[in-house]
Amino acid sequence: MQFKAMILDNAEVSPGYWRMRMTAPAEMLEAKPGQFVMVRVNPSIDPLIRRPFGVFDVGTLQPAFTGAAPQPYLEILYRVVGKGTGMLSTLHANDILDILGPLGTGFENGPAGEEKLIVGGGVGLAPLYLLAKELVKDSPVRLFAGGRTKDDVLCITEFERLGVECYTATEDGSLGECGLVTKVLEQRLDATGNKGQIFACGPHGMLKAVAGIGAKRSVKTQVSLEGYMACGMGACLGCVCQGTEHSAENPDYRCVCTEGPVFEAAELKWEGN
Amino acid sequence: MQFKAMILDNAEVSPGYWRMRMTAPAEMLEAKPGQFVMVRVNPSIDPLIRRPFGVFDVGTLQPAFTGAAPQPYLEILYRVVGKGTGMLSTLHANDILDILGPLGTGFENGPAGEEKLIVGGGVGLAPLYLLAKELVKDSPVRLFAGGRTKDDVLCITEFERLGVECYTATEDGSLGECGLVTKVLEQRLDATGNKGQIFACGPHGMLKAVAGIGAKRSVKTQVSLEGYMACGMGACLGCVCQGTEHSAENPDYRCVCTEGPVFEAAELKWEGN
Amino acid sequence: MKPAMSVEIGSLKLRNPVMTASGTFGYGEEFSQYVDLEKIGAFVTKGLSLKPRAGNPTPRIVETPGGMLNAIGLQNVGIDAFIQKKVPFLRSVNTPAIANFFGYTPDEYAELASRLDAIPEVAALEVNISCPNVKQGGIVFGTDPNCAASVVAACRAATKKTLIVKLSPNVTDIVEMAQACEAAGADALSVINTLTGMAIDLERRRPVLANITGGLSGPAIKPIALRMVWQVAKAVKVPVIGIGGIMSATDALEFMLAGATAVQVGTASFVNPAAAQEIAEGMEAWLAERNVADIKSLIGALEG
Amino acid sequence: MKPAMSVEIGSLKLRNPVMTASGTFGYGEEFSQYVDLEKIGAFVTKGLSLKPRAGNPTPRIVETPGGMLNAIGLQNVGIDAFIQKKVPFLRSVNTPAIANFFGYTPDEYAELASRLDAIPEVAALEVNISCPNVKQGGIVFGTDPNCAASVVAACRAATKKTLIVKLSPNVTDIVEMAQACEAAGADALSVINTLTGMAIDLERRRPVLANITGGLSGPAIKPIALRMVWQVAKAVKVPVIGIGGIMSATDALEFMLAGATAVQVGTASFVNPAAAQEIAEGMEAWLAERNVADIKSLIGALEG
Ligand SMILES: Cc1cc2nc3c(=O)[nH]c(=O)nc-3n(C[C@H](O)[C@H](O)[C@H](O)COP(=O)(O)OP(=O)(O)OC[C@H]3O[C@@H](n4cnc5c(N)ncnc54)[C@H](O)[C@@H]3O)c2cc1C
Ligand SMILES: Cc1cc2nc3c(=O)[nH]c(=O)nc-3n(C[C@H](O)[C@H](O)[C@H](O)COP(=O)(O)OP(=O)(O)OC[C@H]3O[C@@H](n4cnc5c(N)ncnc54)[C@H](O)[C@@H]3O)c2cc1C
Ligand SMILES: Cc1cc2nc3c(=O)[nH]c(=O)nc-3n(C[C@H](O)[C@H](O)[C@H](O)COP(=O)(O)O)c2cc1C
Ligand SMILES: Cc1cc2nc3c(=O)[nH]c(=O)nc-3n(C[C@H](O)[C@H](O)[C@H](O)COP(=O)(O)O)c2cc1C
Ligand code: FES
Ligand code: FES
Repeated sequence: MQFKAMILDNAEVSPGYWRMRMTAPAEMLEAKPGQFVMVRVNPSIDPLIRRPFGVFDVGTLQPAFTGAAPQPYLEILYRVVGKGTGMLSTLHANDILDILGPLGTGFENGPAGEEKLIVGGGVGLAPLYLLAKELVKDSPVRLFAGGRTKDDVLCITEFERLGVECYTATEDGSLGECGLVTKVLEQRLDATGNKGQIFACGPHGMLKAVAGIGAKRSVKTQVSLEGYMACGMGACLGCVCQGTEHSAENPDYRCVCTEGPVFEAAELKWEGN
Repeated sequence: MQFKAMILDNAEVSPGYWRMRMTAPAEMLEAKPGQFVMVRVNPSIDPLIRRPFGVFDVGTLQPAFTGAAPQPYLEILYRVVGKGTGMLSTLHANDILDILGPLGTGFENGPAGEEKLIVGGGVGLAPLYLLAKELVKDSPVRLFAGGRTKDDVLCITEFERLGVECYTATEDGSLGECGLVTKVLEQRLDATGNKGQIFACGPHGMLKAVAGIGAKRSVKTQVSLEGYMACGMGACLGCVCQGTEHSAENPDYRCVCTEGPVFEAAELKWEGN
Repeated sequence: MKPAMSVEIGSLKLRNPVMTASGTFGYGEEFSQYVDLEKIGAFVTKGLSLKPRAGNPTPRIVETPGGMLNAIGLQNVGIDAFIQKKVPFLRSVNTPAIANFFGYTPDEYAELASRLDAIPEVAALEVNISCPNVKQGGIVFGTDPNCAASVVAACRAATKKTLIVKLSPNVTDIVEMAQACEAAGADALSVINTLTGMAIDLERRRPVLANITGGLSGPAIKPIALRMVWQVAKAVKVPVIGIGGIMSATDALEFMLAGATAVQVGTASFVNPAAAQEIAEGMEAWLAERNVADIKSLIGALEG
Repeated sequence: MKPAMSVEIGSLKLRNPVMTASGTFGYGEEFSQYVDLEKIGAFVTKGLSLKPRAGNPTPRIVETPGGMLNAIGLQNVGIDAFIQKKVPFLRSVNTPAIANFFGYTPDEYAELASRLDAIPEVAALEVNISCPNVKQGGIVFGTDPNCAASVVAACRAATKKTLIVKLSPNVTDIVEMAQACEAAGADALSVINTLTGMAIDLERRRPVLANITGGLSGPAIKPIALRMVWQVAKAVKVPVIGIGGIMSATDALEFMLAGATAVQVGTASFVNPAAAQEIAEGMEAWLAERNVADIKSLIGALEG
């Protein structure tokens, strides 16, 4: 779906991290956790290519006391890293964006009742909030959120409000455990005897470590990957990653934008990607 | 001079025409009527090249009742014709622009007491307001303002407030005389026996007609030209126009940006330009 | 009055001059949610080879000022999977599909041309000659007139369908290339493919693309493409298809004035998946507003 | 620690690698109000010919996506007026001035080279070979290796000063051109001049530029320039000067990684007249932050 969204709110939630709420058609409410949108930052040619962002949240505004109709909305959580995200952060309420989405294949929820371990690094938390919202409906959910410093650990209160038990770790020890979040994840898996399944999103190094933990402990692990995307719909073949069986002779490239961004970690080749 | 200007106000004064006030260094107050500024519309590469605009007005804000320091300002009057001017019209107070100027050679005032005939077509009025402000100090000033319709005849009230006697003409007769403003100019010259001198800015066809009137009646005529400019400082040689003596063998190109934009009409070749 | 929008490329009749460019529109199906495929003139499928090809490692794409570089490395499913998995969709759409293809020897080119000739759903063939000739030590077919002519002649002998040759802009003299391809039997020329470029990641001190260099496309290249279309259209009799940085109806019409009979929209489909359709509609509206009865009257109508 | 910023081009020592490009910085004086000329490595003056030249009719300039086309037509004051009117300013500035020049026959090139050789204020010569050879029916010197070599050899014989040859990007094989110029005696190569492009005014059905085609410059061409610098720097021993779309210190450093010993800033000076100085300062700051002791260590330091 392609639509024009009107920005409702755009605020810095932690230094360098912004949360933007915008209007969306009602179809957007069907977005699956892990799906993403491609945002055209402005109508000029700079930046030219759309920028992909996970769906952080969707919902419907119920205007109180006014006769106005309910307004479905979409939220993204983004980190300012370059030109496009920099420009996004200068936009105001009432500005208009052109959006494609929801795109891609999201997370599979897994069986009800089973423990769900969500692992997020930095802005990798973005697509995990909508996931947690889904999972808490029928399962106990634990969040393992990591970052370099406390400024990189986002929206924990929101997760807690869902009833998610939150664990945090920072590399500089400014919040939660000092070190990598994967350590905290392993402690939990040790404690439960490798129960449940893992859902992860974050920097590539973290995903690789999580994939390794999942493989070693035979815990089903889904990861949400990034890739440099031009189209978001399987046409440009820019975003591909390598499946387990990939070799030069037997190519097994997967489109991150359509087959992913969420993959079973076990399907992917972790050296090449 | 290169400086950052903060927009103070940006308002549509007639359909398609905008007036923008912005902060400026005190040196800007020395701008001569007819000089211009080069505006970088935004820091992106779209648009890439600066856009030239005449200095419409300069002045100093005297904040009332506050302790704030007086703030020199610059005003431009612009018509939305394409990408750059379109983007300018979307800017708000507090947005920042990068400005070069004042640039170029402005009008020569001419002797005190002599009648000054100012001729402006459409947005060509822009650099003539500051000129009128100067000229009214020691001379009787008449303005001949033309446009296609009444929407193209701008800021007449402002000129009247200076004490300028204003004549208007529109091609569709929606304001003032029906027809070309040059007709009204000629009527005045007939009436005075070709007294005074002419200052003109507007579309090329109008300037050519005015130059012809000045030449035929031996009335000194200064015109402010446009040219497609990249640098505004005599370096790119993009903006040139042809002097009277120009020929392929004896090139006589003049830089509109440094030798102009104001030229004596008699110095220029009117067929080639 | 509704302007006449149809144009002909060889024996192919298009309802309007707007096609989508190879490699930027998948096999058509990917965009069917965003574009009414029956509102565009034709679509060109991703470049095909005899065997499936893995393509290059990632990163394969990077944005550059006003454009993008791609080094996909011609990843594609190969002709067999194309027939099995992609052709059925082509059958379902009432718009000509043009198959873009490439090889590493003239024989490979000819074999592909003859296999594509046999597929009724393929309306025309577009030969991509911007590939290295493995027999001649890697010289790119599309940069040497003799080399290019040999490929075109081989394909010509293998197909009766409209044969479009897509020229590389990375040459000193595009007119010489165009004339060599015309003489060798091309029914039309697509001008241009991407310009070779490079991007560097300063902090990592590495090329951004795993392949080091890639092909530059997008609005940045439009002035170069327009110049080449103008040069080629003046020098050949066959129709020229204008490609390069077309983002709007205005851009497309400019290419037609420069001499193009049709255009292809590439990178623009990434920026706006509905671009091709919107451009076709915009062109029609432009003509209608100006009472131009037939778009053909614009072809090469640039005044000097 | 202040990083060492100086580099050498032939016998010319520059305080830093940032020069301004010919045709975009006048004769230096025009920009002296905006740039501290003594903060940049060198400046290159507008292309000179033996006689003054009128240049092309207007319009001569048009903006394109991420770039601009110019068809100034090499308007310049000619060598005599240059000596009389422009050289005195060069004397007053403690920064090397490089004279860019062109001719229509190898003899004209040689005559200019010898006249410029005699001017002490001219620190080095930059030959623009992107001009048509009137003797050989208009073929552009810079697109034929033999033609280019003959020009370079003629200039080499006429000057002992550092001789820089500025290459045209409008060629199939820039390496072949670079090697021909190196063999003919060039001390350094400037890569690249503008790419030939065109813009059309749809409503008027005319080319925008009076000259029809013009030279494309600005950020749009950066990926092509970077690729060519990288190719040339690997293939020659003389220093390469990187040019094309450099807008920032990051851009300039990327060109150095690709193999450039110095860079030239062109179109950026129109967008921001202080660009060259800000780029030089930005490069130094970048090195200082990363504790890189000598900028020379970046030259060609791209990792594979
Ligand atoms: C499926 C998907 C979902 C994503 N979700 C989020 C999200 O929810 N929140 C968020 O903050 N970020 C998310 N990202 C990353 C985000 O798309 C990039 O940070 C953004 O595109 C950078 O744009 P820029 O113009 O600011 O950076 P640029 O100036 O273009 O580049 C700055 C840096 O970002 C990298 N980058 C640029 N574009 C991409 C891209 N398309 N993919 C990966 N890296 C890129 C560049 O390589 C460079 O190192 C997601 C990426 C993908 C592929
Ligand atoms: C010395 C000078 C003073 C000027 N003063 C004013 C003024 O006070 N108010 C005002 O509204 N306009 C003024 N102009 C014209 C103004 O610069 C152009 O209208 C503006 O640059 C158009 O920018 P754009 O991006 O909106 O248009 P574009 O999208 O770039 O082009 C739209 C149209 O405008 C024309 N145009 C674009 N740039 C220029 C240019 N540099 N010079 C002339 N035509 C151009 C194009 O050829 C095209 O037809 C002045 C021009 C000059 C040279
Ligand atoms: C991601 C990508 C993949 C491409 N793949 C092909 C291809 O397989 N075959 C081909 O002939 N051209 C290919 N091209 C070139 C385009 O068809 C087109 O010629 C070029 O992009 C210029 O047009 P544009 O500026 O509108 O994108 C590709 C371009 C892009 C951006
Ligand atoms: C207006 C203009 C005039 C130019 N004149 C000359 C010239 O006289 N001689 C020359 O060798 N190059 C000339 N050039 C080319 C530039 O020196 C430079 O090679 C080119 O613009 C690419 O760099 P850029 O992208 O940084 O502008 C000119 C460029 C422009 C934009
Ligand atoms: S982003 Fe284009 S194929 Fe995935
Ligand atoms: S605008 Fe560059 S010389 Fe006048």
